[in-house]
Amino acid sequence: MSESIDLTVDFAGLKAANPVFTASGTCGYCNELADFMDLSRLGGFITKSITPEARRGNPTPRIVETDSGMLNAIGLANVGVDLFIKEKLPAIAQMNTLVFVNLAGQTMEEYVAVAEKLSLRKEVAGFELNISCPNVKEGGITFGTDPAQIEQITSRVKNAVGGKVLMVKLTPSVTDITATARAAVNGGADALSLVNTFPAMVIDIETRRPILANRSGGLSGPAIKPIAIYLVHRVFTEVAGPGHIPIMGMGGIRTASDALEFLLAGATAVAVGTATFAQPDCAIRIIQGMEEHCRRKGISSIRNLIGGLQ
Amino acid sequence: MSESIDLTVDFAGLKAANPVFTASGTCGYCNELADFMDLSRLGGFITKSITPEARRGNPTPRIVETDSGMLNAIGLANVGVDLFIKEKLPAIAQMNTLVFVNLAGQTMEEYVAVAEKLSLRKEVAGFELNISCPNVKEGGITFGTDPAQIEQITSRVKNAVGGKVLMVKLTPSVTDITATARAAVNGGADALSLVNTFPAMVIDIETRRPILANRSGGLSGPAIKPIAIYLVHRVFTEVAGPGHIPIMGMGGIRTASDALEFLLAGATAVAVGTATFAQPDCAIRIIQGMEEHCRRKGISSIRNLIGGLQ
Amino acid sequence: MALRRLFTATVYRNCQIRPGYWRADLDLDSSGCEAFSEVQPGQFAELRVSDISLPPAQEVPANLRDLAQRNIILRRPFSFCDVHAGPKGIRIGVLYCVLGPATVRMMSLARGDQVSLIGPLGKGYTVSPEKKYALLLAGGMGAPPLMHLGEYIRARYPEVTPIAFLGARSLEHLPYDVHIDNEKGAYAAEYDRIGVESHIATDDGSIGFRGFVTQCVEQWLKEQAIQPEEAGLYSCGPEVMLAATVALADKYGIACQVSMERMMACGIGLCQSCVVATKGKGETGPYKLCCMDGPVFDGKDVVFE
Amino acid sequence: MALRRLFTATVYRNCQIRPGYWRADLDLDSSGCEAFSEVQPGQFAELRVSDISLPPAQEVPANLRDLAQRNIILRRPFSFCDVHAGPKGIRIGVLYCVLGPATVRMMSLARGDQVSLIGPLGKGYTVSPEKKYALLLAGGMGAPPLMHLGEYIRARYPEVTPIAFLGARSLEHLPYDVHIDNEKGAYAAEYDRIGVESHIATDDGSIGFRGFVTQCVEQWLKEQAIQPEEAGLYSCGPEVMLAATVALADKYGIACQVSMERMMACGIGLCQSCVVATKGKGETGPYKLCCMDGPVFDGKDVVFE
Ligand SMILES: Cc1cc2nc3c(=O)[nH]c(=O)nc-3n(C[C@H](O)[C@H](O)[C@H](O)COP(=O)(O)OP(=O)(O)OC[C@H]3O[C@@H](n4cnc5c(N)ncnc54)[C@H](O)[C@@H]3O)c2cc1C
Ligand SMILES: Cc1cc2nc3c(=O)[nH]c(=O)nc-3n(C[C@H](O)[C@H](O)[C@H](O)COP(=O)(O)OP(=O)(O)OC[C@H]3O[C@@H](n4cnc5c(N)ncnc54)[C@H](O)[C@@H]3O)c2cc1C
Ligand SMILES: Cc1cc2nc3c(=O)[nH]c(=O)nc-3n(C[C@H](O)[C@H](O)[C@H](O)COP(=O)(O)O)c2cc1C
Ligand SMILES: Cc1cc2nc3c(=O)[nH]c(=O)nc-3n(C[C@H](O)[C@H](O)[C@H](O)COP(=O)(O)O)c2cc1C
Ligand code: FES
Ligand code: FES
Repeated sequence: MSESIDLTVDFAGLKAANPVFTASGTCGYCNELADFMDLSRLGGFITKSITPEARRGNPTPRIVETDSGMLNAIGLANVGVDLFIKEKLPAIAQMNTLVFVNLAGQTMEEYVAVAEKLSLRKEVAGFELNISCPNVKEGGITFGTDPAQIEQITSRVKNAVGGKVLMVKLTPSVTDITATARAAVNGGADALSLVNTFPAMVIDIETRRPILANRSGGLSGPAIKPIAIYLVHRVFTEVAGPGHIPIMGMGGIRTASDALEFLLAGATAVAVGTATFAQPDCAIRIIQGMEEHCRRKGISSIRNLIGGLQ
Repeated sequence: MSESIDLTVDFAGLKAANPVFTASGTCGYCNELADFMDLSRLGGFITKSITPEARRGNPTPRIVETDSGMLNAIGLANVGVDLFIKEKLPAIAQMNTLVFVNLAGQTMEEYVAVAEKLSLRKEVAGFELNISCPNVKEGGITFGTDPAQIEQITSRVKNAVGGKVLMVKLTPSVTDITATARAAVNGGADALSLVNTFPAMVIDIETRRPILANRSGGLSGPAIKPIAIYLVHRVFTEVAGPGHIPIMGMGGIRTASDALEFLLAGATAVAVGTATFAQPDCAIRIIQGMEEHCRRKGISSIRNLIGGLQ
Repeated sequence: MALRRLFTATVYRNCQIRPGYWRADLDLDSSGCEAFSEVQPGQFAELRVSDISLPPAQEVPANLRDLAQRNIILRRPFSFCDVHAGPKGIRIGVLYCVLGPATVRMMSLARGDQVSLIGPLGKGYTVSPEKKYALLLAGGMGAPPLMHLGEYIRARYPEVTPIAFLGARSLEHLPYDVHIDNEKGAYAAEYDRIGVESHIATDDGSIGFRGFVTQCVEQWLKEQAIQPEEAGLYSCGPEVMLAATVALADKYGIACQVSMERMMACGIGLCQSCVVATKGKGETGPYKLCCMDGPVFDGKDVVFE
Repeated sequence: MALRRLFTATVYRNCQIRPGYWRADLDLDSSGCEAFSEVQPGQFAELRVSDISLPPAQEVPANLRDLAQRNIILRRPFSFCDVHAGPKGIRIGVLYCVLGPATVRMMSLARGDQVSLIGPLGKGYTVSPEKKYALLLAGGMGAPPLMHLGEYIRARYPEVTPIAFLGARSLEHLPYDVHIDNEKGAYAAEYDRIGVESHIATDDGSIGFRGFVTQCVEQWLKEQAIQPEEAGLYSCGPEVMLAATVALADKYGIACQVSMERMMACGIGLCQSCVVATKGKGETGPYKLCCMDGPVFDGKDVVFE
């Protein structure tokens, strides 16, 4: 019964204690969740998007709930890389888990600038390249839909990360996600993460205005899970799997069963986003649930499930 | 109080009693819903997809529920155009509402063949060209993502519909929906309908297989509504509005408020799909709710709301 | 097409009958009573359960905790274990097995709660009044409609003797109050109460006949030396069991009706999600709709997958 | 950072106090009691309400029928109208206004139901013990935390006299049991019970002072010839009212704290959804988080939008 299950996974050469990460923008910069979970039990942690300068982000309302989901238009609000290094990295150093810094910017140069400043910091295990944020006019999603630009930005940032792992985050809002995934791989991505949120809108019929001050925002949460699973599976079978590129799967994960669906579809690890808002210790519960599942099904290593869809 | 509200809309030259239609594939061929509503009260009715020959469709399971949504992979099961004419048109003739026949096929010729057979039938007010079904290998979504093919098929079918209204149904799963919308308009579409379902997958973690026999299916229901609203609004502001092409908005509509959101975003009419399964008289309730809304807000004609987003 | 309606029912009672198995009794409103006045055993209704609260975490079976969190929107099909017309109207019994988000929520229904229903739907069993025996074959949760059928036959066809054969993997999967009697052997109290003889079969022999319920029936047919025209088979349960029942019926030349189950999005013929392959000219004939042409089909017509 | 926890509370009572306004009393579990042992008035908790059933259709206010159907996933922030430590633990009161999918569901909470909470969260009011008067300005549903604050001051700061000024559009939007007395004029029984003098203001004059609550306070300040250093303003309500309160405080040079409201996805500093613009070097300074740096801010720091 108490035989231990091996939950570790190899993620682009990094050894994660288990496949469960917290998703960018939904878990703060560092130890915000420490009151609700032991952060060292996470497989890993992905910071909010960091830009070269501090950004105030969009006016409020920045979020609105939808059926089984929510829209956000935070607008990449963050303290900027310098303050991040000064104020947040010390706490990150104490977290004792794999930390990925999510990179954002308005131009290629900005992404590179952030990457360079962090490339030598041992607190940082890797980077997630956010080229798929639907909530900023500049940069963001426009980079993320054009394969040529994806390849170029990936290779430029890859040169700046000083050998650390570079994961490229894809938007689901494209005609053919295998084309964007392939472009990232060609540009030198060590891993892919998908999906980011879907551009979406909620209208207040009383005022006839969009609820969000930014008018539109990105849809996340359980609502999008079945689309995310489909896309992860396509990228795994057509791009990542053959090239042995690990996938960080995300989109609507709330339970261990959800996370296991992503692993079976081809994800090597998963990130929990919106669900953490409703249940701050959600990621830890998922890790426990995965372990129970393996025990019940007689699976000795979680790695046996990756891409295991029949 | 009882002053009458004008709910009529002009849809590509057709006068609809109100803006509420039932969506293709979710309301049968003709009078299946008659036990639950007076069909003549509908703004209009869109039949299941009709193909030249009868199609059995996919094996079961063909549906699976998801958070606030469902996947379907019916596979365009239908009786074929000849049996449709023989067995269903007589009932359609009695329905006393605008009926659109949804056209599907594996090749352009097949779409044209169905359109021609129905082009002279006075029971049929118009056609909806389904080039966005995610559940069949041939035809379906591949036509629906390539602007050049969309323009070509639209113009060929337009020539076959004998002057009846031709509405082209768009898939949401493209990088730029304004490009596909514009292609349909260039091909001669009289109206656009959006959105069809999103390709998606649900995996049974016990058996490690997809739940659907077809492996993947199309996601519909309230889960997708905010994405659909966003896309309708984009198509309205960038393509349809300027060209005065009406939009049939759909995706997750369940209440009058939902329907009004679509009108404000730019839809001239809306179609109710998945919600009818949970509440068979849903469309009629929506019509009532729209009327109440107008009365409460002192709006004399529902047309004043179309595209009214501030 | 018989009368079918969208109406409201009020929960009279909802209780666990054994771990994992529950029974809800619902009082129909006047529109429902009208619609149900001619209900046939084997018909079903679509219940709306999306607005019901989730039971407290500790009451949700551990294996369903994840599934239970799903926000549901579709109705769910259920048949009836009995339909009683009383002076105040019609009360129907729904026996259900807790196995997913909808049935987990149903656990928290309480007296007085209101539930929306659409029904009665589909085609039920057709009783052959000339047959001496109506053999009711239930596998697992196949029980409910056959219980109703047993009672229905007792009430309307005094010449026909219903006999139930109730199968399950093992004792704890039998959704009955099973008794053992020196004379009758193992039997279900629920069937006893409606005056129907019952036989129990478990795959593992944990109670009653050891083996499949079809084997149990076959033994009975032989022992009693039943002639094909004397008996009709009415069955409901997992698809493998139904296929075995049809094979048995073929072998003995006995007429056989099967109640099929499909995932249903609508239950009223709108969505084509619930198709059942039927025999036709070629390999297989057209698909039929489980919700409209079924759920009860003539065993001869169905192609099992 | 003070203690905050994810814990479970049990509903002790939930009832309508007047149309559209409800009050739920919750008994905290031991972990909650520990976390709440030092709660400040103006702090809040995030309630999980997604698993609660929808009340029967006829009980849902007509204007909320459509909204009520939304399947919810996020928690909702609520402050407390009182926090009582008894021998068996801590009981908190939540006063709520029914205006959307979450609060509609809360109507169906019943004694014994369990609710998940995260709290206490954010920064509450800081009482200035040297001021003679604590003037509590509540607009509409701004009532709850100020009621708690009034009681808190009465219990701990005997030198400070809290006086409540309660405003709303009209009588039926006042979430209190309003009484009229020859001597005191219109007052709220809830405040009377905790020994706090209260004044009522309605925009339409349907009861009490006719005009905004800020005008009512201003009149009182003048009548009583209050010196700036004698009073502190503590306010909670719609943003326009808070802005007017800050303007008033500025005019009279009185210290002022305001409790801000924002749509919150997390309540614990994860999502950046709840920002409040604050004054800084330039036009506006950095955004602060309503859930962590607030909800109570110094009136001087906030830039109203
Ligand atoms: C005509 C008819 C009559 C019926 N009569 C009865 C009756 O009298 N009594 C009775 O108990 N039942 C009856 N049923 C079956 C009943 O409808 C189902 O048990 C019910 O719908 C279950 O709903 P649920 O939400 O609880 O579970 P579901 O979600 O439907 O799940 C059921 C099973 O399917 C799997 N599954 C489904 N969706 C997913 C998913 N997204 N991901 C992973 N796994 C999934 C689950 O593992 C689960 O074990 C009848 C069915 C039909 C068609
Ligand atoms: C710190 C803090 C303390 C609070 N304390 C209290 C308290 O003590 N008592 C109290 O009653 N409230 C309090 N609130 C407010 C409370 O959190 C909200 O009233 C509650 O979240 C409402 O939830 P709901 O789902 O019922 O309504 P919501 O969905 O949040 O809707 C509220 C309003 O917003 C509009 N809206 C929101 N989303 C949509 C949408 N998708 N489409 C159209 N319209 C939309 C609706 O029209 C509705 O009128 C507090 C808030 C904060 C931040
Ligand atoms: C409030 C919020 C803020 C987010 N901020 C970021 C961000 O800064 N950078 C980024 O790459 N993704 C961001 N995301 C996207 C998430 O990381 C994730 O890709 C998405 O929400 C899907 O996962 P989920 O459904 O589990 O939330 C944000 C999501 C939310 C809900
Ligand atoms: C079961 C089912 C079958 C459908 N069949 C068709 C079809 O045959 N042709 C078509 O164009 N769209 C079909 N659709 C798509 C719907 O018409 C509609 O575009 C989509 O479901 C989004 O609307 P909804 O969220 O209101 O359901 C089908 C949808 C469902 C759920
Ligand atoms: S369940 Fe929809 S057609 Fe049968
Ligand atoms: S509500 Fe999430 S940071 Fe404040």
